[in-house]
Amino acid sequence: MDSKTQAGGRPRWETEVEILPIKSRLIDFEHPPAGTYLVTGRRAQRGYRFSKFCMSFMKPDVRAKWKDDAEGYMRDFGLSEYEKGLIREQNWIGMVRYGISPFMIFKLSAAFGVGQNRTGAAMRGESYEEFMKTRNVKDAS
Amino acid sequence: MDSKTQAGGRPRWETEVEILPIKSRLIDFEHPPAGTYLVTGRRAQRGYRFSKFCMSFMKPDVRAKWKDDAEGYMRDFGLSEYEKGLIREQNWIGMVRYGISPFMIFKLSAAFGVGQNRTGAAMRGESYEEFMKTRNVKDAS
Amino acid sequence: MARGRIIGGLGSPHAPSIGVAYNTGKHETPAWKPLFDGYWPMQRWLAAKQPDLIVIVANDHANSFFFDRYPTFAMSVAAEHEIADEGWGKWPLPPVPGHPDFAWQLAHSLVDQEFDMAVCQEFPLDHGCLTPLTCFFPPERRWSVPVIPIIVNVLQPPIPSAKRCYDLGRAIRRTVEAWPGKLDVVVVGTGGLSHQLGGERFGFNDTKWDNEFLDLVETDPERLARMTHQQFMEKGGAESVEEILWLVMRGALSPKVRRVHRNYYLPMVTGFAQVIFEDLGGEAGALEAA
Amino acid sequence: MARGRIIGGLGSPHAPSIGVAYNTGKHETPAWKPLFDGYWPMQRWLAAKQPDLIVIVANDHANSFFFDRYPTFAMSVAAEHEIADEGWGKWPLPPVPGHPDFAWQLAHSLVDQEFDMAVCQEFPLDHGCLTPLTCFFPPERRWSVPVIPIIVNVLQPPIPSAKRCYDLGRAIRRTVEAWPGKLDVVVVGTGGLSHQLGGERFGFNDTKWDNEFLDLVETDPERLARMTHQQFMEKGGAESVEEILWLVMRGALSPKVRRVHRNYYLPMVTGFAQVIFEDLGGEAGALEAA
Ligand SMILES: [Fe+3]
Ligand SMILES: [Fe+3]
Repeated sequence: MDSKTQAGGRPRWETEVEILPIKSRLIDFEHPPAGTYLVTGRRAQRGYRFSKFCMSFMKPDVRAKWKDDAEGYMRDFGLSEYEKGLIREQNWIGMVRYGISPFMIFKLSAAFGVGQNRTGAAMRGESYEEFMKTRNVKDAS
Repeated sequence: MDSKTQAGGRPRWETEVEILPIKSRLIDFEHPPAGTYLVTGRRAQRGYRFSKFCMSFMKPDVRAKWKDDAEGYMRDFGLSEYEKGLIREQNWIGMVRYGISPFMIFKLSAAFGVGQNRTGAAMRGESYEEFMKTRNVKDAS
Repeated sequence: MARGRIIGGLGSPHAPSIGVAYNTGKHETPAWKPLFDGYWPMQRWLAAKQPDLIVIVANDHANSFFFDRYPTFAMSVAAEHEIADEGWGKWPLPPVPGHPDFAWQLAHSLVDQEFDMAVCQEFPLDHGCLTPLTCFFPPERRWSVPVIPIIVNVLQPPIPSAKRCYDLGRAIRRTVEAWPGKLDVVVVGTGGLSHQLGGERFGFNDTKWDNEFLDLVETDPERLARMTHQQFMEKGGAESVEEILWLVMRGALSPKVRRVHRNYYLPMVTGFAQVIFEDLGGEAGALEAA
Repeated sequence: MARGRIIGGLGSPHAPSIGVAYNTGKHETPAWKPLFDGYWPMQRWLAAKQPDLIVIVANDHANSFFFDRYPTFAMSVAAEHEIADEGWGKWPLPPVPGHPDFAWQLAHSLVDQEFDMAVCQEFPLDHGCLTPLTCFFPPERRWSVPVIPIIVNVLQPPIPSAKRCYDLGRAIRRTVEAWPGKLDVVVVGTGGLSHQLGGERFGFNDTKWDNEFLDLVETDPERLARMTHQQFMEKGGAESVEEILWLVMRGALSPKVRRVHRNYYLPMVTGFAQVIFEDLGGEAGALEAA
């Protein structure tokens, strides 16, 4: 069991706050704000290929290919099993913790027909309806 | 006759030193070194599409297309008549004055099978043999 | 002799939903009216002032750049800006004119002043610029003013400091004031106030802090310029770091400004604010002589 | 406790012809021998010093970037660098390892120190980096040392000042010295001395100035850092502006250095020079505390 995995073989970043070993006078990487995952350093490195995958959805032919054969597209892109799992489960918070910027995630969730606020509610572990109760106005986002 | 053309309808930059209206503490744009044409400002703007054309020669399929039908490729790229003329005449110094970086020109001259030093000799208005007489060693460049 | 001057600064959100709401005629619906009522004074102000140039400060949203090559500061010197396709078709807008002569001078002046800009000769605009520009002009006045976009990385750290952004604004002012000829310039800072779009803290807002920010950006921007990103994130959520874009605008203005407009609206996940600051003159310091 | 330190700086040309000559076994021909005799001491020095990291400063040659988006400073944080296809097939070299942990720290430290880097997560190397690296290592030692490439715009003005490049070197030194752990770093400045590749002045050289430059970069780099691009161009030809890349290397070194190698050769159109400077210690100034 290496330092990146925990009991059950799941990666630690799924359940623990991952501390990036970066020193900066602008960001205190030892004390990230709760529920916040900056995409930089090792996390950005880990998520790079997945981010590139998300970017590809800006191209109409990729969106068509995705509709046609999602599994085939993921395989051809060379995603890892772990990455494919995140996508199959629409595990948005898992993607955040893995190292994907929300701006990338929204390109992918759109391909599932899931809007930004629904994606965000799921990241919070709430239903969309629960989340919407906490908002001031429903129709302007 | 507008300010950019001279008698005979030729653009002024062909024969006059074009002064770029840029103020900088690093470069005296009013007094460019003789025989030197910095690619920036209006000159860079003018040469942008042509530069993009030169860049395209990095792709093998473009080089193949070029061998096959140079005129067709220039037309499809949307080059102006003036630009096509520079290329047909292999007018390297004309390209420099027009606004093309030597690093771009060498990508194009390579497609004509003309090496860097031959291209440069032509820019100087010399034959390759004349130019080589001024060099220390012939076989290392 | 006429020369360049900064006549004012505008602040605006840049969420794509806003541009879409305006493009699709939803701006009079109850949900959107409180926001768009904040744009009409800006449309009138721009129509009255008739600036010669808008310098608009926005961030990329992984549409113009990808992390293979992510610049800290970028700017466009293009003569014309295409409308970007962000993945769901282009907005129905004509290309946006640039101002290449001033833009190349600005690029040179900024690099001379030790700002390491990425200089862009071809630069389609995404909603970061298009949402504010769309709302600043009724359809028939698009595009009556040329635009120079400046892009600041707020997506992937390392992100430039608030101070660095403020100083970039000051450097822009010096360049405008050194321009030989009439050039009335409006600088636009864009972006939402409190918001967070990723993680369990998605949807975080703080209206009190948002209003404090609006006070400070008007009266004490140097205090904001001393803040760390950590502080911005803690107070306003991870994506509120983009408030540093407003500091570029504020840095370009006179030490004191006349605020002639301010609006705030928080419908859903992002604090939306609009301001108009009129410039009261005063130098940012002469450009070092050539 | 072990910590990072700069152990030395190397200077080398980066003309593609040199890399090709070595790759094709021409390094013993009479035309090339005087140049390659300058590389063998560098190979021995690197083999003896066994650095943990090479930071190599080069410029793009319109292979990695185009003028649609041209950065002033860029750096790679990639774990591995592919060999770029510059339009005539890839050089027969394995991918070059990076040092992502230090590179990300360097990116953060440089942006904290107000260097507005473009940060690159995917960055194939062209001859600007590959020519020196190829000549620094015999085939069997490629690649025994990880590499962080730093790219400086010298192709299309605005170009950063000589001073700015020198200061970038100093900022790199501060970051290395703040690194908690053993990290022996060699910084490489690349590029030709006098040369001009465009215009009627193609082929311009000045051997006397080239040798003066080599004196100054060793003993009085701050004098070079005060030079304008205009002065570089007039003295050494338009493309000699790339001597500012050597100033990044020199800025990373101690105020005084021990020169253990220097070679100069002008076969055709570019002044080729190689140097080894050993660091004599001394701080560039501590990094501001977090
Ligand atoms: Fe934004
Ligand atoms: Fe070079």
